[in-house]
Amino acid sequence: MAIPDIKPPNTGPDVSSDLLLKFYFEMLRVRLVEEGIADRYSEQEMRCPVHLSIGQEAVAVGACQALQPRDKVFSTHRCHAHYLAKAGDLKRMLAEIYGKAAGCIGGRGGSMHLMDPDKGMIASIPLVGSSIPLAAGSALADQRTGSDRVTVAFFGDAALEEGVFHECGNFAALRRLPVLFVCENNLYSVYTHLDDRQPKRPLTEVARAHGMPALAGDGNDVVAVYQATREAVERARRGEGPTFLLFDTYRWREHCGPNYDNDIGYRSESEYLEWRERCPIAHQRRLLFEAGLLDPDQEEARIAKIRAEIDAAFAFAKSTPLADPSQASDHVYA
Amino acid sequence: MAIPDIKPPNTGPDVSSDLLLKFYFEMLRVRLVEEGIADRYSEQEMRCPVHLSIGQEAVAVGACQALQPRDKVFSTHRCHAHYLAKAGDLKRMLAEIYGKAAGCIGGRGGSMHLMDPDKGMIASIPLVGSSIPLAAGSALADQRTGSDRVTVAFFGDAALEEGVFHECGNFAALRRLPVLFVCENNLYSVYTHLDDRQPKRPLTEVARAHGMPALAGDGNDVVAVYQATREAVERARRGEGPTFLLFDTYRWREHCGPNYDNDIGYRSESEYLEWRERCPIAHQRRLLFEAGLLDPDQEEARIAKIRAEIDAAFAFAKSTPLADPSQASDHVYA
Amino acid sequence: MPDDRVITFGEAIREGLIEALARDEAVFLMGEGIADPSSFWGTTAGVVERFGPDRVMEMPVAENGMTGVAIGAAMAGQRPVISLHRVEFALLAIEQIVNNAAKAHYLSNGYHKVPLVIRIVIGRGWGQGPEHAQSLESVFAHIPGLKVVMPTFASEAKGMLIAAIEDDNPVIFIEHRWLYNVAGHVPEGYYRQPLNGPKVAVKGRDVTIVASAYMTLEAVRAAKVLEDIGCSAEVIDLRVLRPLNLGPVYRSVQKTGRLVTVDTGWVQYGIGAEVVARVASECFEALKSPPLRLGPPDHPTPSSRGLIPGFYPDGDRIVQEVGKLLAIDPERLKAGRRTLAEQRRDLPIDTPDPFFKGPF
Amino acid sequence: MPDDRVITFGEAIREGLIEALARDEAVFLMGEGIADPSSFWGTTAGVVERFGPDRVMEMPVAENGMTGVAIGAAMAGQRPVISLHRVEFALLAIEQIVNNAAKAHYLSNGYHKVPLVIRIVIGRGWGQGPEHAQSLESVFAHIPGLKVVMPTFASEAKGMLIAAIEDDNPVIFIEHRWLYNVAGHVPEGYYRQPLNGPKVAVKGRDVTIVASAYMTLEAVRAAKVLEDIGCSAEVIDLRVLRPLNLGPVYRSVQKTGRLVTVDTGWVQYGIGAEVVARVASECFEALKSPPLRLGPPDHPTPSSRGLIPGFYPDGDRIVQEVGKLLAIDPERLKAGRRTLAEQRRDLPIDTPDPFFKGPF
Ligand SMILES: Cc1ncc(C[n+]2csc(CCOP(=O)(O)OP(=O)(O)O)c2C)c(N)n1
Ligand SMILES: Cc1ncc(C[n+]2csc(CCOP(=O)(O)OP(=O)(O)O)c2C)c(N)n1
Ligand SMILES: [Mg+2]
Ligand SMILES: [Mg+2]
Repeated sequence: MAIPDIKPPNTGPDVSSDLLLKFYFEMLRVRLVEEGIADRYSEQEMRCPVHLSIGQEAVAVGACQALQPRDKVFSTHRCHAHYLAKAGDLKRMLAEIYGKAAGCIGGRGGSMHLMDPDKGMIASIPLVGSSIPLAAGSALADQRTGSDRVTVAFFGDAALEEGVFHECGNFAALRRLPVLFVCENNLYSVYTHLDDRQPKRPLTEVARAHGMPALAGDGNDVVAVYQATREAVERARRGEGPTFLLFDTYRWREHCGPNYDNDIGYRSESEYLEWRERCPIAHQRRLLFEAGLLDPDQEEARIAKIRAEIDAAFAFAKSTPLADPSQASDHVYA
Repeated sequence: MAIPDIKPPNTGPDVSSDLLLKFYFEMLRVRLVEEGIADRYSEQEMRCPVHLSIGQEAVAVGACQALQPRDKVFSTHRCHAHYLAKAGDLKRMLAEIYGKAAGCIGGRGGSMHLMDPDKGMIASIPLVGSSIPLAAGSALADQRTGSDRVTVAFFGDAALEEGVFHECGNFAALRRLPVLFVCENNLYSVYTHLDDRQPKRPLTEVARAHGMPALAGDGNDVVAVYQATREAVERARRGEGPTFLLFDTYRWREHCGPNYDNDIGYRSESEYLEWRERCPIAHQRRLLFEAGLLDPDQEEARIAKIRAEIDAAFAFAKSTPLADPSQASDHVYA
Repeated sequence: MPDDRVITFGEAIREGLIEALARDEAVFLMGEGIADPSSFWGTTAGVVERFGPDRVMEMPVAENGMTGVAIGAAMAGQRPVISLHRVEFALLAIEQIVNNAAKAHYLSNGYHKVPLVIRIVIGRGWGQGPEHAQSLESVFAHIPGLKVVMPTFASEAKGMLIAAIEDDNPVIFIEHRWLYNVAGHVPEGYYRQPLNGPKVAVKGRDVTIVASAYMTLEAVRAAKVLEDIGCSAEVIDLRVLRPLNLGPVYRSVQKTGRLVTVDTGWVQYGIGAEVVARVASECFEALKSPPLRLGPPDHPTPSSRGLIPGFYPDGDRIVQEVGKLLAIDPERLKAGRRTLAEQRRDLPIDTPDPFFKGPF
Repeated sequence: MPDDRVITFGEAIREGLIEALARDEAVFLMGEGIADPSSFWGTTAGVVERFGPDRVMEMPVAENGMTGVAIGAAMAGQRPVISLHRVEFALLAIEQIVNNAAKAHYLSNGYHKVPLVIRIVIGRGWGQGPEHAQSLESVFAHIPGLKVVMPTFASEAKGMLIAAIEDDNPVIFIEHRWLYNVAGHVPEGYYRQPLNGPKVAVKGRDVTIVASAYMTLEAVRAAKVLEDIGCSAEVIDLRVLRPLNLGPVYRSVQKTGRLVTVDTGWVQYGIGAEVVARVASECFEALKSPPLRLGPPDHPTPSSRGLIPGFYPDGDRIVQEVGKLLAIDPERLKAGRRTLAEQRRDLPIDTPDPFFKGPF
């Protein structure tokens, strides 16, 4: 029985300084987009539920940077960061959230259904666990056609409780599918702590049930995420099958919506503050400064560029027309 | 993290000779009942699918002997052995299979739905995995009411592939429910071998995913089954939660129906013969003779009694009237 | 018992749960988000504090398993109430509901009982989109062995919930999210509202409108406007989709000769189909014009408020259609529609209409 | 193309699968028991031998996951055909079917396609019992975005299966188990039978009988007997439950003025409800008598052959009901029923009637 054991991702020096910089600015961009959403949400023009990834950016960015553009991603209700990290179009994302015709899917889905399939962001499905078999099916299609693409299923800690995750783990391991099961463990499902939903055991143990290797890493360390994912991607491309990846991280704001909610009683301010200390973006920034890879002027210029892009995208999303009712009945059947 | 490891059941001398004899005759009774069904099936009076447990009797008998009458059992499409081992009424069982009004459920379910709730044989459900949550729910009810009863979910190897098994494993471990997950691994789901359905890894690894202890034992050794189950029952009664029990065994006849089918190509005659060598009943008989616990006359007398009981039950089942259409619409609502 | 107390539908549900928990130790709640600060849209607020986590059990995210566990507990004599935030999540549990919950009593020749309530929320609005805004009640209503209840008014929500919990059968209890803040007179204390079928919400002579849940409110609103312009519509709140007792509907159609149904879910193979089919058989002679079915068009629910106009039937649409059916003078009809338009003014299309705050 | 070749419905399905596999590399089969000696009741016999295990993929017992995998593969350009032995197993996958398969095209604003066929078997007999003999087609027929097909005759089974595989939408392909051994003239080779709605199976003037699958055969049998006793029944085979095109039914009812529906599944909220509701609206003036719906009674399917008599509608029941509807002279009716009784004689009630072997 040769199930590779869980091991710390090899945090070697093999990440170029360009990439280290890229990690930082990609995460920062995701953060700034989501803060932009949070700041404007009370205007009540984004009229759909929003689930922000603020605090969790390292997982989306680290994992997607380990992918090629042709690789594919499936996400959940909390999909903004994955969409952006997979090079999804920002203007079309915000337009979608504003319900506009220019949205990435014409306003049909809103924030919980972001997709940009041409970029490999295939679909986001808001039912917990429901996109996991789609990802396995995507990997099966690639395996059948001899493509070397890899598919990633992002999901939260609660998805481990849904049977469909296990059905797919079993199948993917059996068929050695080129799929990565990336669990973004932020400790909560809505307002319920992991300890109230799952027995105490390392979450990576679920991989054993399906004879699949597991890798775990600090989900607030983008380099660690990148390296673990890259290893899993290489395995998959070599035809060695799926890997379960576990990244612990933390959602800073409320489950759904733009606000902070540490006061409502399901978690403590101190827990939040501890995790906030471990901000993945601040961490990466420190690392860059310490390594002398970033100077303040350069940083400021890049940030200004990002802000300008984001402001332009919001301006676009606000001004472009709403989706039109005459289109509502299109595309029921192909 | 304190997940007890898989260990061989403690095959000590703590099984009384009375019990060893009981094991033998109970298994033999199950075998003779099912052979009686097989012999008569071609008469086409038992007009429902039948899934025989011939070859697998040690699991039902060993496990149920470790239970008290007040404990509860849930089974599957392959439920005859569990029904009998849990003291289900033989006459009402056969009448049910014959579609008679005197059947244990008045002919409503046939062979795949045997139940005798007053004996603790609560329900048999022919959808793979579908009775497992019912068993967990039964255990939850007992936990809530402070009862010390234990519930057993019997299921086949294929049930591990169904998500619902994992959902229940997680929940039972989380809540420390007094439930036993007993997997009767006969290597096949219909005509598909385990290796074509699950990745290679010890099946007991599924327990780890849910932080639950596992015990594995020779499913053709009734004493081993009994001892492993007893250990799990004791844990459950002490409030220590669920156990996953794995018993490897083998179905001798076709998946559904009375015949042998080693000729149709899904498994080899030699595989069958190897397992047949390991007949749980012959094994137990040998053990009894070697230990001087059984003499041939005594055996013959007991067998004659069992045969007489079975013949009488068939006679009853055949002669008692069919269920009547006028009753068909009763009990849709309570 | 002062019945002039006004509380919302959501509060009424909460009271029903509390009354049932207090009355019977066997009653307990299971679900995701019922013992947390969201407290299932407020319907379980404070309940875990009062009854403890063993009576208000927060569950893992595993709808199929959870439902099966509840069925097993119910078969063992408990009276669980499960709550599911959206009907889409209930789809994961439908094998358990259809095969085990609905059939245990029948299959066991009357031995097993499944005193289980499954609260399922349907609804709409605020850009929920295609997978969070379906109304799939007809799927459950098709299955013998289930009871399917869909209350509209606060006092009935409480009484029918208590009756559902007392019932020895599995009851699918459907709550429309846009009703939660609608208020009504609700008696205090423990009381049952029998699960015995439709009720006339507005008396009338010219046309029978059969609706459920939030659509009943739209129909009531339409009936008021129609009244003003000289048309008397009878509105019947369906309330119990299974077992289906259409006696009051037949009596109404015998009188009015005209039938309009308004579904919250899709029209094709929907609730209105059954109502129309039965009325067509039972009131064949009485019908003066073809029965008419209203409901959302036959496509998924888009998220954007830009795509939603025209999707859901509303008072205005009902008034228009009844106008056509009864050949109401177009000028009078316009007046009625103007009243409705004034009530709505610049209200957003994707939040509950404050007109419906009640009390009803 | 010799179309006088007679093969069974099951063989026709098998031919359709083989033709599709041979035509398009993207087509592959997934399921439990499709690459084993049982070969899905023979419908995949020899197929794995010819196309190999990568085109005929035996799957773990995990209907929900398997269906989602097929949807994902279809979105990626493959054309999977999944097979489910009983509609009860499909219930486990209904979240994937309703939320993902049915909505991916709509939700993606036309980008994603889901060229997926889900073969679902319904049926009855030999004591299958309550959880192995349901006919839940109306559940799927309710969902926009799905196509739902239910063939009766062998040649159509093959052609519609090929059309379903070519279709870029998810198609629920419902096969009634008692049809597998019914034979008919089936062309060789690759051909499509468009998924375009009902077809007149028997022409007639006095009453319109709308049925599907095995019930169509019972209706055809009834029509023959009715013919003998001087009543001309038109039998319409519904074939496509969604998208629903009732044009031929309307035309028929315009002519006959009378409608009887015969469902394989429960009547309440069933297929016939939609047919009757539409006809009541579209052919209001033409209807001469109340439409009538037949189907199994409103309770689970018991296993025992002792409990089954009267459960399923059959030719005799249809003849009786049409007799009442048309006030046929009781003596003539008796003669017709006698013919049917002679055909049946001592046949068991729980196996397919050999009368229906065909060719049709
Ligand atoms: C099948 C299903 N059940 C319940 C829900 C309600 N729900 C929405 S988000 C969520 C929390 C999921 O937690 P997790 O998977 O850890 O993701 P996170 O929100 O923490 O990113 C739940 C339970 C759902 N969307 N789908
Ligand atoms: C949900 C579901 N899927 C498929 C089936 C069809 N089926 C009936 S028995 C069986 C084999 C189950 O194998 P296992 O669980 O190992 O039990 P065994 O028959 O070997 O005792 C299958 C797949 C079913 N009954 N239920
Ligand atoms: Mg989480
Ligand atoms: Mg097996």
